[in-house]
Amino acid sequence: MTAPDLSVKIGDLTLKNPVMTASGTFGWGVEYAMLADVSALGALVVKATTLRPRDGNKPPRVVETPAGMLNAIGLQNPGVEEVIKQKLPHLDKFNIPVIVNIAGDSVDDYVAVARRLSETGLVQALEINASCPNCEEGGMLFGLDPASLGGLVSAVRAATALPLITKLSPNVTDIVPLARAAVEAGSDALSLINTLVGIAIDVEKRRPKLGNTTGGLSGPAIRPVAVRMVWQVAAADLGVPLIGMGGIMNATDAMEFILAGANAVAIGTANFVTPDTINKVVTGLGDYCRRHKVCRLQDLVGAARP
Amino acid sequence: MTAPDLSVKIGDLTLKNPVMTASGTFGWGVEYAMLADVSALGALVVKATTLRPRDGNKPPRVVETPAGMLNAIGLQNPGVEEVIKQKLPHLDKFNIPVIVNIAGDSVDDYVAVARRLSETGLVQALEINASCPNCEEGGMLFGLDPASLGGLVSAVRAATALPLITKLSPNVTDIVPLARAAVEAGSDALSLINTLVGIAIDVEKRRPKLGNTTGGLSGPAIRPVAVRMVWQVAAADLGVPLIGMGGIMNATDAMEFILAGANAVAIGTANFVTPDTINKVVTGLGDYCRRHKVCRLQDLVGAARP
Amino acid sequence: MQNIQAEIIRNDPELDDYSVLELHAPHVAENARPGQFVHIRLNRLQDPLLRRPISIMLAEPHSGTIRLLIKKVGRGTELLCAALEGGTIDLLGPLGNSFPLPPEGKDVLLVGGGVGVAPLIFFADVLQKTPGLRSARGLYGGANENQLAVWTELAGRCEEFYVATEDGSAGEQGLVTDLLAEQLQRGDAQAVYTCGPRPMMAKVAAMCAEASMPCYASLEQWMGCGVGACLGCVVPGTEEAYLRVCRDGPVFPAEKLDWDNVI
Amino acid sequence: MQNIQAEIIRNDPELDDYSVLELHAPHVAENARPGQFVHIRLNRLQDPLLRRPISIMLAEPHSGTIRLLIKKVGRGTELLCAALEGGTIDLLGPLGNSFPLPPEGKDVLLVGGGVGVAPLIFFADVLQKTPGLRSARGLYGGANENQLAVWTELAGRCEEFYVATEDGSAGEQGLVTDLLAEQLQRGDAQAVYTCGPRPMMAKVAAMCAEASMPCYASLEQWMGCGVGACLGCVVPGTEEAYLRVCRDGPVFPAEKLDWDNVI
Ligand SMILES: Cc1cc2nc3c(=O)[nH]c(=O)nc-3n(C[C@H](O)[C@H](O)[C@H](O)COP(=O)(O)OP(=O)(O)OC[C@H]3O[C@@H](n4cnc5c(N)ncnc54)[C@H](O)[C@@H]3O)c2cc1C
Ligand SMILES: Cc1cc2nc3c(=O)[nH]c(=O)nc-3n(C[C@H](O)[C@H](O)[C@H](O)COP(=O)(O)OP(=O)(O)OC[C@H]3O[C@@H](n4cnc5c(N)ncnc54)[C@H](O)[C@@H]3O)c2cc1C
Ligand SMILES: Cc1cc2nc3c(=O)[nH]c(=O)nc-3n(C[C@H](O)[C@H](O)[C@H](O)COP(=O)(O)O)c2cc1C
Ligand SMILES: Cc1cc2nc3c(=O)[nH]c(=O)nc-3n(C[C@H](O)[C@H](O)[C@H](O)COP(=O)(O)O)c2cc1C
Ligand code: FES
Ligand code: FES
Repeated sequence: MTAPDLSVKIGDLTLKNPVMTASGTFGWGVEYAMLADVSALGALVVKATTLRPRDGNKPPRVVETPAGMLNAIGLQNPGVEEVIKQKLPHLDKFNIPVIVNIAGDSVDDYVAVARRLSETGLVQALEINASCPNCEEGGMLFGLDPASLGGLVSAVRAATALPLITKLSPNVTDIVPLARAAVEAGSDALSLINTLVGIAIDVEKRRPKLGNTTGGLSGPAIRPVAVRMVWQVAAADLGVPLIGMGGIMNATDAMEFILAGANAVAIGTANFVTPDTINKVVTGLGDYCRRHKVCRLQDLVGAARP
Repeated sequence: MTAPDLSVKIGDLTLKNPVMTASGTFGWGVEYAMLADVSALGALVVKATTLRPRDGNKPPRVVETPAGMLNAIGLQNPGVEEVIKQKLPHLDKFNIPVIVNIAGDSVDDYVAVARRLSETGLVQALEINASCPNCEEGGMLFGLDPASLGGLVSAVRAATALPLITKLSPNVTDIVPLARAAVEAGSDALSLINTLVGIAIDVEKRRPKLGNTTGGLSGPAIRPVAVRMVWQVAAADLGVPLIGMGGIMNATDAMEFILAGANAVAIGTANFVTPDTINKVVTGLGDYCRRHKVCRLQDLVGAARP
Repeated sequence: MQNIQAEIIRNDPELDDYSVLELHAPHVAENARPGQFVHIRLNRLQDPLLRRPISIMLAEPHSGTIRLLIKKVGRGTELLCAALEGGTIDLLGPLGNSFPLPPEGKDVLLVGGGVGVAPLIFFADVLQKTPGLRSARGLYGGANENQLAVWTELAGRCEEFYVATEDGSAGEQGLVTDLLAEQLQRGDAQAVYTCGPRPMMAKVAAMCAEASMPCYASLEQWMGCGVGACLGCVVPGTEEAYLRVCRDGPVFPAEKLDWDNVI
Repeated sequence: MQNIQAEIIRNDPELDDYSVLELHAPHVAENARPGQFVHIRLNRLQDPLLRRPISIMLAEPHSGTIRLLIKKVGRGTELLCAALEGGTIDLLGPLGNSFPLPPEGKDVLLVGGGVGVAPLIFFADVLQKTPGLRSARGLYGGANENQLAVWTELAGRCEEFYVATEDGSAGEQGLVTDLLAEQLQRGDAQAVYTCGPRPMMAKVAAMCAEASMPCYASLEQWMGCGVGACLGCVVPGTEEAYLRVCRDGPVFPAEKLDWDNVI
């Protein structure tokens, strides 16, 4: 059997395989260059970038929870200009599409970041982070209400010709209207899910373990919720590719998302546990196709659905 | 030091300690009589009871997930009349308050069940299950919208003089308006959280593992989300006791909820793992008070809050 | 039924994927009946979280020991197969009902497939040891000779013993139900007891119904509590909509199950 | 930096709560510098999920072995202390920066508290073995004699060695910072290297600042990735808002840290 076709299209962009990194969990790729074959990725999704530099939240910023972790990084980043100067120029060595996750406090912020990044030619797609649970203002709110999400996506859409992905928050009663609003406003794809809001308490010190009190829950613990949301959005048949994430530790987990309706997947927390998870997932997806005698992985998208 | 005072009031009902069972995870108590000292509980919360008998969902009904499980029992129960005839009479041997979790497809169903149970004198409080994620109609929907939840609680309130607890769904964008609606409609206490909706997929068979496709995620995996929701509702200061649950495996976990603002706790999935968890939590809460030199556990409620 | 920390006396790997665990668990050894199971916690961590039900393969009240046959099919059974001698295992048991003892009369047929052989070994042992009870004929099937774990344990406890493998690498080439067909034709058995993969048991149940032969099947289902409390482990029934494998079973008279929907 | 499956050669329990693990990890042994750490996966399961950072206590390039000192403080360190000889441990390393080597000149002071002694032992070892470098004076403090794990390992590598315990059960009664005060008064040291509980290090940093003595502190923080990618392990700095313990540290010149907010 010839090598299975793992490729997938996100807007105009063709990825050689559907495996990406989840924003914020793989730095700028370079941190993992000695531990994983970054160039084997379908795309590299890098950390959230904002207009101005951000210090981020006060520590502790991460805490382990059962089969998961809470993080409250708080969008620490050097700001879009430094990102363009210091970070992006190093990424072409991986020879894969680079997707920058963008965040901000206002629509104007997002638009400005999108415009600047688009001008550089160093970025192949943008992912709108409309769902950061760790920022006081902005981000999270956009992600909870279809009208404001639609407004945000439209404005960014007008500011860039790059393929545009909107990343959805799982902290909602019904994710479908948000997904629909993002697509109607011009999103070429949807990423889901971002983290669930959680708190862990140090019972001896009688205070929250995180400096920020709340954090975002990620890792295997949330996988059933993430698969369910992919399933729901896939059922709405919005006509755009879905990028599934949330607790993917291996190719089997990735297949859960694909069979539920995701066209692509992203690896987040797993990078911390097994730094070459990305490579194992790419290989494992190919093996799955071979074992199941499927030529194109995309033919399996949603195959667990009735 | 004298024995710490673990008691807590739920409406007019005084519990000797704040440890209950989570509905649906401890059967009718009798199933665990050989494995745990049921009479050491603050209260026994039994399985959801509906007006008419229910067969429940088709199997498989449970599946393990990382640090958690999905269930889709589907409210299987013999109906309120059989419950009154066959089940409740056996429970007085435990000599502890019995709280029945009630569910239905319509407000009238809930009202009828509440009225029948109240007449028997065998029940010390009712818990409205407005959040069952495993029933096609009814239950879940009430739990997602403040107005319909308020309507449901008011109607049940009018039908019973028993202390009334409303159990909230975590599958919402903001749990506080729901909590407020339940309290304004006459709820004497709030239980939170019920399970998160999730899906697990068998990638070899390419179909959902549960017969019902979706199930409710419980166990340690969801604890950070549950603690966060208790924290949020406690912050709203609604003036009623909160019963916290979601992944409590031991006294330390229970203290997380209490320090976050819960007055009482319920043990669910842990019963399956360690059948005498209820006893270990009661003992452990006493030990914690002694170690921290606190006379009344209720003085620690919300102590992790700023 | 108790929650016990049982010492692991021996862990004997068997064939490729199996292990036989011998545990010191006097309470279980003294009270267990064939068909019952223990519900095992895999470690002290929270992943894997739930217990795993495992049939009692043999119980020796004198030594206070029980034996379990484990087949590696996932993470939990892998952890069990790797359990260290000298360590302990946290288990609940004995749980569930048991195979009804046959009255005096003709022989009984035990039809096992794969790891389903375990409770049948215990049953054959009891039949052999109980004076006045009729003896058993064992029929054991597997994909190939590497799937016939501990077959001598069954063979040694049966008056007659037959094996079928799909590839013919041991015994007859074919299915265990082919062996059953021959036995049913002999017309000299009083009842069939079966445990194994569901399609096999469904076939056995259908053949027995056809032959008006009483049939008892031991079912598997994913479990929560293991003690009848959570209603998680049900299988569809004919009289009742659903029956709990952990409490109403694991052994059911075949006609009480809705085999078309036992998937 | 590599991801390695290191064989556990020895696991020596120490005192009540400690273990010394000896691992075969040639890549780490050859490349490690004092102050660096390895990031350890605790098992193949998903609970506990995250790796744990552990300082390299000693590295022997010839034998390809490293030693780690583990103190049981929670589930992860408990699993490590119970690790079986002959098994393997999955680790990333060596990670982080290291204690800057002192120039020729006066002696250096090593101020360790509790398990923080580990990287100081490695540092003392390098100082002792590197010709031309000045030797070290070790100051080691703990609550009592049961909290002075592997003190001989430090003592044997220092020219002078002093101990303080809060209850006086070993060495001077008092805090290790009392020992430091005496040493600083002697005025014959060129720099201080410290690792231990934060309040201790904050005090050491303050005393050194007062005495205009260069001070290097090795910090702890809860970690995600361990390789600088997640920004999870930061501590507040004076020049930069936040510094990553895993990449910018774990060793920091004391004046780069905002000690008032290093909680
Ligand atoms: C009464 C009884 C007695 C038993 N006796 C024995 C015995 O004596 N020896 C023995 O080896 N086994 C026995 N079993 C079976 C044993 O319990 C299972 O093999 C074991 O629980 C599997 O656990 P695991 O972690 O190894 O596999 P898992 O990893 O849990 O599962 C293995 C496979 O099953 C799938 N799966 C898991 N949960 C579900 C679900 N809810 N629905 C659909 N698919 C699912 C997984 O995806 C995977 O493909 C018995 C079962 C019962 C009910
Ligand atoms: C660079 C470096 C080097 C180290 N070197 C060593 C060494 O050589 N030897 C050694 O024994 N240890 C060393 N440590 C410390 C070691 O990493 C921790 O003790 C270990 O990670 C604890 O894991 P655990 O699972 O045992 O405890 P856990 O159960 O994870 O935690 C123990 C306690 O800390 C609390 N806690 C956990 N996470 C947080 C958080 N995010 N915020 C606040 N409180 C939290 C828990 O509630 C609990 O009370 C080092 C740490 C660092 C950063
Ligand atoms: C440490 C950390 C930092 C993250 N930072 C970002 C971010 O900057 N932007 C974003 O959209 N998502 C961020 N996320 C969310 C992940 O991209 C991903 O959506 C989530 O973690 C679920 O996937 P996982 O369970 O595989 O980690 C972050 C997650 C973690 C754990
Ligand atoms: C098998 C099972 C059955 C349940 N049945 C009910 C029910 O009938 N009514 C209800 O309100 N909650 C039900 N729940 C939810 C629990 O009461 C509890 O809210 C939830 O499991 C979270 O707690 P835990 O993580 O400790 O299990 C059920 C949970 C499980 C696991
Ligand atoms: S497993 Fe809970 S009822 Fe059978
Ligand atoms: S642990 Fe990820 S940056 Fe330090």
